[in-house]
Amino acid sequence: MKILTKETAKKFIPWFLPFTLLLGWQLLAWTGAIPERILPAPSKVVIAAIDLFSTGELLSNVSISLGRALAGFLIGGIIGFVFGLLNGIFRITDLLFDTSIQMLRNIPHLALIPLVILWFGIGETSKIFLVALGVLFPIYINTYHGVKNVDKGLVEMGKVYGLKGTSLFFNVILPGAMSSILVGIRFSLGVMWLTLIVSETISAHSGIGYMAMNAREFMQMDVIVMSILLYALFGKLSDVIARYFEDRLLRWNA
Amino acid sequence: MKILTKETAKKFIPWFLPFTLLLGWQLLAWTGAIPERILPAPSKVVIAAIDLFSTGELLSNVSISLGRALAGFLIGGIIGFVFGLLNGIFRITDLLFDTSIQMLRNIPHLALIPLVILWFGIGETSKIFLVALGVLFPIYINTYHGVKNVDKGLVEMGKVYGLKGTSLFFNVILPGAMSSILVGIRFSLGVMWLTLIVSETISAHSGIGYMAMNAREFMQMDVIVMSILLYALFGKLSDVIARYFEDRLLRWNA
Amino acid sequence: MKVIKKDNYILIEGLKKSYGERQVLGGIELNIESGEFVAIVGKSGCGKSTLLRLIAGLEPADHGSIMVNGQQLTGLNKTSRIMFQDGRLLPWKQVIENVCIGLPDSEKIKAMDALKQVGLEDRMNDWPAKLSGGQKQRVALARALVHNPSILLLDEPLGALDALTRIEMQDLLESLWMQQKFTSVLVTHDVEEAVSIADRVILIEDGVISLNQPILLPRPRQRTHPAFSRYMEEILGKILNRSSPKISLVRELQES
Amino acid sequence: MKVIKKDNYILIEGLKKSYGERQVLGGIELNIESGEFVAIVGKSGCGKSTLLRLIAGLEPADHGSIMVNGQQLTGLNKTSRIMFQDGRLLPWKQVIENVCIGLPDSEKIKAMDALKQVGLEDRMNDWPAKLSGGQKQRVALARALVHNPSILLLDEPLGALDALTRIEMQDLLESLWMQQKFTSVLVTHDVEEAVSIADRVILIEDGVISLNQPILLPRPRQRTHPAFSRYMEEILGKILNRSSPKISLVRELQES
Amino acid sequence: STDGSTEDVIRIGYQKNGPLIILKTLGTLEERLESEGYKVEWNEFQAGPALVEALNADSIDFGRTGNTPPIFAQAANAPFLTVAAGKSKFEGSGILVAEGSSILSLEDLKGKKVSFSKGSSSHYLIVKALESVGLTYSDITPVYLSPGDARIAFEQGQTDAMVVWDPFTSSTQINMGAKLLIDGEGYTTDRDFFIANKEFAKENHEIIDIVLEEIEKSSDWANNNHGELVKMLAPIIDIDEASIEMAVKRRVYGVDSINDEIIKEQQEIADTFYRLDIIPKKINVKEVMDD
Ligand SMILES: Nc1ncnc2c1ncn2[C@@H]1O[C@H](COP(=O)(O)OP(=O)(O)OP(=O)(O)O)[C@@H](O)[C@H]1O
Ligand SMILES: Nc1ncnc2c1ncn2[C@@H]1O[C@H](COP(=O)(O)OP(=O)(O)OP(=O)(O)O)[C@@H](O)[C@H]1O
Ligand SMILES: [Mg+2]
Ligand SMILES: [Mg+2]
Repeated sequence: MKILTKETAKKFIPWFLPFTLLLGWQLLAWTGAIPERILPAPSKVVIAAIDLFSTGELLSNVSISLGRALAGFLIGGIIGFVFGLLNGIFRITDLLFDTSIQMLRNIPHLALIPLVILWFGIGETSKIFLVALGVLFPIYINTYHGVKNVDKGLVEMGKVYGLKGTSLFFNVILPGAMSSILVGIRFSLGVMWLTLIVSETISAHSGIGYMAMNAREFMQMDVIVMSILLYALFGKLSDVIARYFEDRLLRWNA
Repeated sequence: MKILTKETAKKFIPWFLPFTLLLGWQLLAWTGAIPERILPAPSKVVIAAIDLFSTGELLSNVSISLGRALAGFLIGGIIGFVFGLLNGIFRITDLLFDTSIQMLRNIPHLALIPLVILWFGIGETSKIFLVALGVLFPIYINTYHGVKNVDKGLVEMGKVYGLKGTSLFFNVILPGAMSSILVGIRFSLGVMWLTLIVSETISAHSGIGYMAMNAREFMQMDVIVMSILLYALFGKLSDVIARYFEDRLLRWNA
Repeated sequence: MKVIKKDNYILIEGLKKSYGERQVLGGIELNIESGEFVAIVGKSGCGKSTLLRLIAGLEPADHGSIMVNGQQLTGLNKTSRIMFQDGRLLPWKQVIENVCIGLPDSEKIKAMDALKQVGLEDRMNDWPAKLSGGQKQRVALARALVHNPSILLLDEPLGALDALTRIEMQDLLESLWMQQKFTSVLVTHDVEEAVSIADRVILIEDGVISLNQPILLPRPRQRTHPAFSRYMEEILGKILNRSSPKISLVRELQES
Repeated sequence: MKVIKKDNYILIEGLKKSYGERQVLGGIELNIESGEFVAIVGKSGCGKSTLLRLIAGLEPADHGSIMVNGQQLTGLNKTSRIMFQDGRLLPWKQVIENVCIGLPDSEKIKAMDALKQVGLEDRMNDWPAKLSGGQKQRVALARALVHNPSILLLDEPLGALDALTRIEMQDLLESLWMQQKFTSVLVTHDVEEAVSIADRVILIEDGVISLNQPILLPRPRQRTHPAFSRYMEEILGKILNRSSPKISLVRELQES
Repeated sequence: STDGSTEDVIRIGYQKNGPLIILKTLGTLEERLESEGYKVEWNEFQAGPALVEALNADSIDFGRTGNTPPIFAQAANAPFLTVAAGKSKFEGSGILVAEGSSILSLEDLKGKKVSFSKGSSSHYLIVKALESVGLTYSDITPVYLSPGDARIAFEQGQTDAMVVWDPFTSSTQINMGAKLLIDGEGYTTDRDFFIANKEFAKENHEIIDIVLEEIEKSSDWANNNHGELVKMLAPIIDIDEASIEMAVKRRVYGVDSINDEIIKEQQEIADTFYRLDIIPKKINVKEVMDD
């Protein structure tokens, strides 16, 4: 019984704050303290969501964005991962690339758009490129950090016991860096969605980022707020995914 | 002699790639392969920079942005750090806040602007708020990860030897989490500059983000490219700062 | 230095501890008098470290109780210091700082003394990563000693030390203990060490205490004392006999 | 199992190694014959582990050379396996996987055997974090043995083991070595262990070899053999006499 | 970009809030161009500058913007031509103040916070309006915000006045009860402009003429079917019908070919922006006008 309540508490406590906020907001809206036009009540937002959902618009926006997000995530994630590994392991690639990557990472997507359009046009490529760029760095930096911090003694042990190349990598370096890499993945799963709002300003007519920016343009506060909530949910979702992998891959650390 | 060349090589190799790119670009511009109006030659960009510099415009933009960036960094950094610690150490705050923070982190700044204007108006507060929000999460997530991964055996040892509260924190937990925290700081020093490009679209008259977006609006490619290069340099700068602290604080790990 | 400690007796009753399905301690009954020096021996994995962790209050027991000075132990045992089997030096603190851990500022000078006693005063400013295995162990020992605890729990404190250093450290332990009369529990795999330093040697087998042997030798202990080898034979015999068919070895040892 | 190893002799000449200002090895001269069992003893911090690391090719020497089978050693010594003083189990691999590290798939069955030999077959699926100190050490030992190396370097392999398990493991080592005749270098702080298993005992003092004592006892070694204790006295005497004023202790030990 | 077929494609950039959305929704251009062997690719942009950006990068061939983006494009040497203009639509552009505001005349704007989007037609409008009563640009505190954000700041009382265009004007008037201090009359015509990639315009003159013709036709339809037009636009722009109705009723859709008067209007904007240091060099707008 007690364990049961503890387990349920664990499930519900995290949602306490979001729901309290929602409730407070709804109450404030009802009492009229927040003017409807400016910040619609959660109930209105839900209605807007149902509306968009029933027309299929919401689902198609989300699924289009999801496609872009995943493509970008895969490309950027893999590149970031590979560079993180290389630079973490080899002194020479570290010297060659790290500075460049640290510089590249600091270029705002919004400022890059003119160049991205020049290079990739206004089609899907540019959108995916921007997502990839955004996802690259959290994964890069955490992979790099993870690899650099693998216990030197264990690497030495691995080498002495005849591991090298891929076997050293898969048996020692990767598992040793895994916990840090997962932080990078968690972060970049969020960034993946975030970047869409910038990349979908490039001549898009669908996608969740487009939906949000479009709503902002025409001051559809209910849609803006709905997009924000949707993004928040995706944030939680990326967290759940990352945690799932953590639980699986870091079992030994429990 | 040999050590000298090795040391100098270490200094120069990282700049090899950026300079090769710049050189290639300049050559392409000279041969006319890249039309001026699309991507101005580096020399043109330098001229634009000198121009903006001599009028004092560049300096004032950068210094205004720097003020916003630092204010936001301090606020967001401290909040992220504190929550990262609390949630890393205490089960109950973890349950209470982590989900909310994971959700909050995924809300794009661009979509948030209407709400930010609503809450904080169009003055400096909103700009600093956005920077703080951006900086918060990398620091949060890495502090959290760092604290969670401090060797349990060492914490146990500290407790047995009479450390508790702040002394346990400063002697065991903080140094144990430091390497991960520094990754967060490195990341957020970049984000600090990045966020400005969004926050300085809110009724700004100056600042590097404003300058970049303004140039984009008015299609001044030389200024856009200059801003991009400036951002890149700031990225390198944040890296240098983070590395300095790494060298100082992680000496024991050398 | 303080000389007399107040009562520090430990009463252990029906102590049980399992990890998952595996029962490690299955009903330990043990009284340790204030100021007594008890050594615990037993096969690898028999639960020696676990018992020490329970006495230190680092883990809750499944059943039974531990009373320290008449008080039921709940949570950390604040009167005790434990020296862990795996050293646990803080890698980000230099040797001297590691020894100072948890000391009030006024007593930090003692750290230097302790370091001198374990023969590492010239390494005070080194990082732990630069020490040899035995050096690390001695730093951990110095750290435990400098706290001047009422109850000192030592988990294989000398396991990585050569014969000479080991004897020096045993002497150090014995003399400190004679001066300060703290209650001491020493886990060791070395029966000779146990006999030469403890008032009582306890053998853990199958989760319970199977031998509880007071050592009634005069101090300072002489390894040449005729009773010394009888005690060793007795204890080694119990260890080797019961759980192993290699009688020949036992006989050898008993004969020597 | 393979029985005969090819030549695995080691020639060490004028080996010097410093860490920063501190000279650890100051000119080691040592020849180890193929199939010989050499034990190294010496005070804590005298450079035993360092010498082993140099033989394994984990660190470059400052001066001098190491020849393995007539070949100058540069980089990793591929014919050797070293068991580290600090165990170094991979925390993310279960016990059996840790033993399998670096084994070709075809030989993975041997891992289970090795685990059985160190008495841990029932722990094969545990994470290393759940093992006791001595259990970890035995897993590391199993890992080193299963590789069937031509040169086996052991750095205090039995330091955390109780008397019984220690004797079992010594027997295991000796019998494997007798079967397979690998060249073996054992660092130990236990002189009795050194005498009871090695062909030759080497003492390192002040960075050089100050004693190089062949042990000419028949195998299997009997601790009751009259020469056994003479060897021990000789070596212990050298260790304790030279560097310590505690003559009384030495005398005690010598008399016993 | 072609999709691999031999068919030619015209890539048109449009904004939701503009005349091309009508043409797109009616779908008549596709039918017409199909017979010419052309396909139509519609690309949506949220703002004029972004559309010009894409035109500059040769990602679209044809598009519509307001009256200021072509000025910036020309200042940046973008390879484009202005092929036609829209009708004057100054009634829907103006300066809004809150109901009961103390600002009763242009003179009252002195020292006030006025929001508009930088470099937009509203920017020009406010400069002209200030000049007309002897004030200068520096007499107000400009607050640069895009229309959506500006509206929030305005409703919150963060700004005293807002310069904007339809349907933002009408929506603010209707939903917030804001008042038009002045509209654009006498200050600006606030026309649309149709621009095309220079090379494309030269090589496909007939196609552009067809497009303009179709725009003309759709405009005629729009002018004559306000009811249906409102119904068409409301779900697309997603603003209440009343606001859209107000907006469409006070403008006329259509295409004007470039004439001297239009060139003069544009030159005036360019000169003003040069004077205000918004563009870095003096330009002659005639150079990019296709007449
Ligand atoms: N990486 C290092 N940097 C600096 N000094 C080191 C390093 N490794 C070892 N030393 C020093 O070299 C000396 C020899 O160390 P080593 O580990 O070889 O000793 P050892 O004989 O194995 O001692 P023990 O029996 O305590 O394990 C010690 O004084 C140690 O502090
Ligand atoms: N955290 C844990 N989870 C599961 N099992 C554990 C855990 N800690 C210890 N054990 C098991 O409990 C038993 C007793 O462990 P303990 O460390 O007390 O042994 P020990 O007597 O100290 O042995 P050694 O002499 O080898 O150090 C061992 O079998 C060990 O594997
Ligand atoms: Mg133990
Ligand atoms: Mg050693």
